[in-house]
Amino acid sequence: MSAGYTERGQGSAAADFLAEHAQVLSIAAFFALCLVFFTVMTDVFLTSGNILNILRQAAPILIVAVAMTFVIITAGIDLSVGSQVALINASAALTLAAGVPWPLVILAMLGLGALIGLGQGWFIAYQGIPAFIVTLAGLSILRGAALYMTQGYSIPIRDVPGFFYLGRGTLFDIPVPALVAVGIAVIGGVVMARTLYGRRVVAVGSNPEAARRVGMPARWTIASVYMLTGLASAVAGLLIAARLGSGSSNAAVGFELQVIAAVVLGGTSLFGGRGTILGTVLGALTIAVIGNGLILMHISPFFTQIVTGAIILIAIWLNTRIFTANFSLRRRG
Amino acid sequence: MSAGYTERGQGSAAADFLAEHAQVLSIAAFFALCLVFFTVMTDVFLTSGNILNILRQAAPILIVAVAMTFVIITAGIDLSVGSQVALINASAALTLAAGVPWPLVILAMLGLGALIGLGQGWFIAYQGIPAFIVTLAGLSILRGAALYMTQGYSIPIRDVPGFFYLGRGTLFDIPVPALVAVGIAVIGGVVMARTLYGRRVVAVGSNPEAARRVGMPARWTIASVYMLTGLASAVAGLLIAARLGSGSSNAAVGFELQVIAAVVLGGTSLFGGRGTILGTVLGALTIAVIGNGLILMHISPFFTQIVTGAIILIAIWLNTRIFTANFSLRRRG
Amino acid sequence: MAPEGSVPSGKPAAVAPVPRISLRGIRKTFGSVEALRGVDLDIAPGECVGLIGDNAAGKSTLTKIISGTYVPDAGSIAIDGQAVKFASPADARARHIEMVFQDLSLCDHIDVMGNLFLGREETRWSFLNTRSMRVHARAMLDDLDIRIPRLNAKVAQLSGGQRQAIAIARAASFEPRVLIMDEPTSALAVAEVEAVLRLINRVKARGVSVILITHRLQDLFRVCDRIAVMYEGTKVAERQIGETSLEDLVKLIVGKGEEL
Amino acid sequence: MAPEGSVPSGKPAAVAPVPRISLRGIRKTFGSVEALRGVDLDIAPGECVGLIGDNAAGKSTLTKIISGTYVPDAGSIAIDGQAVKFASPADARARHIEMVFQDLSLCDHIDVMGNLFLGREETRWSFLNTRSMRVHARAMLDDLDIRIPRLNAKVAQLSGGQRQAIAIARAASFEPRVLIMDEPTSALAVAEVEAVLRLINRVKARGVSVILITHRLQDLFRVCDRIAVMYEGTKVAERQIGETSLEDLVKLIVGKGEEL
Amino acid sequence: ESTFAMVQINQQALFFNQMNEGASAAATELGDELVIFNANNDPAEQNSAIETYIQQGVDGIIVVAIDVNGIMPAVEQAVAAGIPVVAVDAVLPDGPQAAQVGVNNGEAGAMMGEFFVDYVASEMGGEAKIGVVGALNSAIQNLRQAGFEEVVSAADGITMATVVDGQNVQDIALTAAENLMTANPDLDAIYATGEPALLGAIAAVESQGKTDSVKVFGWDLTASAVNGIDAGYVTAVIQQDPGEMGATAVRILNDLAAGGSTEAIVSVPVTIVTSENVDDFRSIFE
Ligand SMILES: Nc1ncnc2c1ncn2[C@@H]1O[C@H](COP(=O)(O)OP(=O)(O)OP(=O)(O)O)[C@@H](O)[C@H]1O
Ligand SMILES: Nc1ncnc2c1ncn2[C@@H]1O[C@H](COP(=O)(O)OP(=O)(O)OP(=O)(O)O)[C@@H](O)[C@H]1O
Ligand SMILES: [Mg+2]
Ligand SMILES: [Mg+2]
Repeated sequence: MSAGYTERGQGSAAADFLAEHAQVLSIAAFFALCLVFFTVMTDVFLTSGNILNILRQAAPILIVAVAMTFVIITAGIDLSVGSQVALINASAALTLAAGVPWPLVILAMLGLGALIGLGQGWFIAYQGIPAFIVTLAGLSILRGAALYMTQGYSIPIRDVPGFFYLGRGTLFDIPVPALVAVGIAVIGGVVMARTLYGRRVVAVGSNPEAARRVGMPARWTIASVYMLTGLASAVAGLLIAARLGSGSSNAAVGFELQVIAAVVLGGTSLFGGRGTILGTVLGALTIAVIGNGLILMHISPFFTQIVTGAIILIAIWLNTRIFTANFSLRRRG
Repeated sequence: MSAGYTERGQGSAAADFLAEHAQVLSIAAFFALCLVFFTVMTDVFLTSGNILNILRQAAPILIVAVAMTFVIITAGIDLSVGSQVALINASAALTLAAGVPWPLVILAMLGLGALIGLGQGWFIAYQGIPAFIVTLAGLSILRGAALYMTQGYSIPIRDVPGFFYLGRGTLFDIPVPALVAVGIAVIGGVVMARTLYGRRVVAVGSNPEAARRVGMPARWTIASVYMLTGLASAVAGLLIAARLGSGSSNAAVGFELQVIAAVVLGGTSLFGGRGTILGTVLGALTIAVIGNGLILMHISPFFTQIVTGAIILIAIWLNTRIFTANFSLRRRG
Repeated sequence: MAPEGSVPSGKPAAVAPVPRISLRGIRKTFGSVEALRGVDLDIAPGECVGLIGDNAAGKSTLTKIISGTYVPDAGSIAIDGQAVKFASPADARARHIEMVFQDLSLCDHIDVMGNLFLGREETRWSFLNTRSMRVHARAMLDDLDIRIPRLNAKVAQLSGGQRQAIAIARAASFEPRVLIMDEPTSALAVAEVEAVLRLINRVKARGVSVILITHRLQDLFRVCDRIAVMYEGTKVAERQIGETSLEDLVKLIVGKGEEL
Repeated sequence: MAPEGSVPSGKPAAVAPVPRISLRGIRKTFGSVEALRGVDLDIAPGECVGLIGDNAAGKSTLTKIISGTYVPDAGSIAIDGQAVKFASPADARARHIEMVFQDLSLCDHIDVMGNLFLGREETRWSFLNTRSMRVHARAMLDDLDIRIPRLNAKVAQLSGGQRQAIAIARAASFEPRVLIMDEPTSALAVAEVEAVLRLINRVKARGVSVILITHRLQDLFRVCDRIAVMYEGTKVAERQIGETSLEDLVKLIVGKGEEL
Repeated sequence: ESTFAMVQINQQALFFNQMNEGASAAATELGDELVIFNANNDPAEQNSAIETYIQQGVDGIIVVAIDVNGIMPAVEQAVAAGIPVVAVDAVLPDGPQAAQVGVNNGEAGAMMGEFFVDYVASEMGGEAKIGVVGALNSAIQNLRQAGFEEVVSAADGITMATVVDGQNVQDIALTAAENLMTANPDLDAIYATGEPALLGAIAAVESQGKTDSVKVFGWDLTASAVNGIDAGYVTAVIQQDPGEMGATAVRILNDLAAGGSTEAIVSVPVTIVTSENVDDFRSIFE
């Protein structure tokens, strides 16, 4: 009736792999599905011109989403990124219009972005105020500041080819924004998965008290991720300014929800501790591809919102069914 | 050197009270501060007319925020409430314009709201898809549906005095929307604190696996809270339609963030398990009072956003300093 | 317990003819880990079975299957001779199977009283009947000799032993027919351990079947009728309590004992 | 240990002249609960002090204060005779005080290896040096006789004993000068408990001061030099291991022993 | 000496800000105080603000409505409280408001449609494919779109490509316009129904390198639209005079406060700005 003393077998490593990477696999599968679908349904979709277009368009969201992944893995959130983009966008246009050389403007804007992020991070990490509240206040304050600075005007940027190159130029036929985005995503992925800093971010998100107890600089880690979103928002704001050739407080309205959607779609948990940059990249690209594909398919604009929402929901649903057949009630935010 | 076998003293019950209710006390103190400030700064603020106005204006947010408190306590989120309000708002106007009697319209809209909420709840609870994704898709789909139904125009509601009474009438000199909101808040508070259902909501939010293990209907509880936000959004949509006398897909833009802000400001944790309806009510009223007070103070519109954000941030900051002097790194979402 | 079975088995003492719970061929795999590789187990009414084994042997997984927390990949469960399938813990609870989980499964944001009655709230027209629960809660805790001054303290603030006592009180208080305890005394001090052992003997006398997982082997001899030993996801031995000793059990656990 | 102090005290055996750690009048209040009501304690280098007491006596709170997790409301801490103030666990860690927490404090989303090195990651130009950590991780676990097949499994999926072993291995491996263990063996099986006791004796021999909290009183006699008994937030007794017995300790815990 | 309140839609478009400026300047000139409320696109906020101003007893209210029907209860309430209301831009349904100031968006859209049809006939060989960058959440812009489409779709030789939704946010409009051009490689022209849409469309034409092949038509000048006109790929832009609208509304309220009267409809004309008359407007954007 009872077995002897035998050791367990090795078990299938594939099962472990599947279980551990279910989220990324699922969004990757869905992304592939979208690609196939739009390729079949439209002739333009799979032209290099269109693909490069999508990459350029997705760049700002992608860049901020990479930083947002760090924030969300610490179980935080940054609702202010759209407003930060608008503020940087407006400030860049104003300083350029004032004749400041563009490399200096870029440096100044990156510094400003980091500073704003760090300020919010200070309230969150060192003062213990919920990230949601701090960044919601930031959303309001920063957009207001952009509005005040521009007085509602859209500020033209004229004759700064070096700066425009950032948003419109190409290198080896690839749009510069896309290159910037890919670079940032790669760095983000490596930092998250392979460095001490990435480990700290995950630890703080997984069990903040444990991270503190083992002597990690938990507060500084939390504050720093908001600096990252600040920096990323600055980059995105500069790219958008260079692309539009103007700066305005109206830029990037609703951007925060798009960015967070990309991150969550990529399998990062809003409860912290779990997430990958690869997933985020796929999430951001998926959203961009759907937006592009629906226009290529000449869907009536009255339907685009409905269809976009429905596609995302159905896709995630199918993926959940396939990849996590018997899910438990654990939180999966 | 060592003491004898003595029992611990009773300890101060006040300390426990303070620690347990720090969040509500803190927002209550801040709310009081706002009242005093605006009363001193403007002569109109403390007139009964203005107070009743604030109550009427705050009613939709308050109603949805009460339901949202349930959702957030289960560690969920409902981003689709604004779109639900818009959809109900538009549907109500269209059906009323088509001549359907208003009591029937109200019933139908409440049913529609509950159904939409339950649909989203099904995906979240029974299919295990993150609430953020489901309701983000809902946000897009439902607003799109409203847009499609109205084709972007606003639909007037004419000559339905019974219906208008809902949004504009008064009972014992108190605006009907305010009465409805107070009623819903009281019911919500009692249900949360005193009933089996409320206990289940807290348990599911605090430790979903434990709730499941003790045999609670965890999934149904999760699904049901989204039905509550659906119902509450329907009520809010009807009140807005009755107040404005029209329905439009533009109704309640950005509503979800306002509602969630009210809930979080009231001390409910985005990580679930902790929150009170009283806090939510105070949070919603605080936001409404700040909005009203700033208008009365004739703040330049270029500054309102900045000032609103700054007030909220500084207030929460001061409260954190006063009420939770030595906070730990525990999550406080 | 003397043998009362109809068919005399080869074993020195047989279990009652219709076991309260009977497991056959239970298997469970998590990813690449075969947590259980086919386990059979019978427990008679009023019997206490000690379940022991090395760490990660699969003890918790087995008992979680009995309590409906996990659904087995293969194998069958019968209760009082009747085959059952548990899709959720609620199903097992409906058959009066209660369990103290190793991780306690308390809700940190709910107070002591709420946790004691979690899933078994007393209500009047679906309102929580706080007054009557408070009276009963005191009685439940006093049974376990544990000092918890404030019934409305949140359990997150309690000490490890206090938390464990709450989980035990919860499982034992609602007339279980099967009581599963997964290392219930690991965080308890001496007097509290004694109280738990007394409690087990008390419920046994009422006919409750008890499964006790513990690494404190000496406790087994105070309450158990039979010991089942697990090793790497299988049951490797079963002993009547009278015919074994502490040293014997230690050998069985580490895999140096003779096989059944 | 023979007395070597300068001033002969009234006690049978005195501690070393400069204790590794010396606590005086430690108090800590949480809301209405006075968790600690003035506790004094000295620990010599290479000494193992057993800290016992009823549930909720304040053992965990006291050790958390030593490890910098809580800041005491009153009282002083001296290390090697030098007064210190710990504002955070990082401060205590900088002085090589390591602790195994009762709740383990693992990060569920990080794998076994990551948890073993949490806060002590090996890096090369701030990149994680996974290869070298893997080698060391195996060695750390083998010390504890625990079977953990996959070093890259997430700790959330491990059994209770496996998790505890990881927490122990983590605290013991980074050359502590003071090692605090809060019920480290509660979830461990027999062989693993032996391994932990061996480990304690090993680090003691290297001069590490150990504080061991446990409810398994028999283990104390295997590793401890001295026992401190806590009751309701105070230290009520201290005994050299040679002059006490299990029965004596039980009486001291429940408050029926003679006072020191 | 009177206090007037202006309830604005948002401040993210230059159009509204110029209206605010015009109104403020007129108020200063007349010695009145003007307070402005920004509803940030939320119709219910507009009603709340009007109700609050009624409590405060201002002497007149200017509304730029988001929801033209939904604003009416608040307008009625204000008039019942003895406060005159002037509507600007968005056309309110019949009601007690004292005056309607502004542009008839539907008609102006149709005017642009006729201009476009003529332009196609004269400059594009009678055949053209045109796409629209709209803002479906703006009723005003929907009217501009409808007026334009009505004229254009009736004309021969003109194909309507897709309508894309820029949601009144310029970077979203930019992405939408780029995709519009990708989807229709043979596109000849774009009609943008508002300022963010036009900004997005211009940037898209530039970024896609289609400044030679795609002509842009739209609403509301900005600096980049002026550039585009100079460069030739922006053909025509309807320029309203928002400052004048705001100022007119204030003047009407001032008259009413002094016991005067007003006409029910005060229209402020629009201009179609092309390379010929762009110099008249250049100064605004320097
Ligand atoms: N963070 C906290 N907040 C509030 N009360 C606390 C907190 N930590 C401990 N306490 C209280 O302090 C007292 C002592 O707790 P402690 O955890 O130190 O006990 P212990 O001796 O370790 O008990 P056990 O043997 O059960 O682990 C308990 O009454 C507990 O409720
Ligand atoms: N949810 C899960 N996911 C993945 N693996 C699991 C899960 N639960 C248990 N396991 C694995 O199954 C094996 C048996 O675990 P189980 O908890 O049943 O051991 P146990 O006998 O209770 O050990 P302990 O005495 O340490 O509590 C372990 O290897 C563990 O890693
Ligand atoms: Mg176990
Ligand atoms: Mg303890």
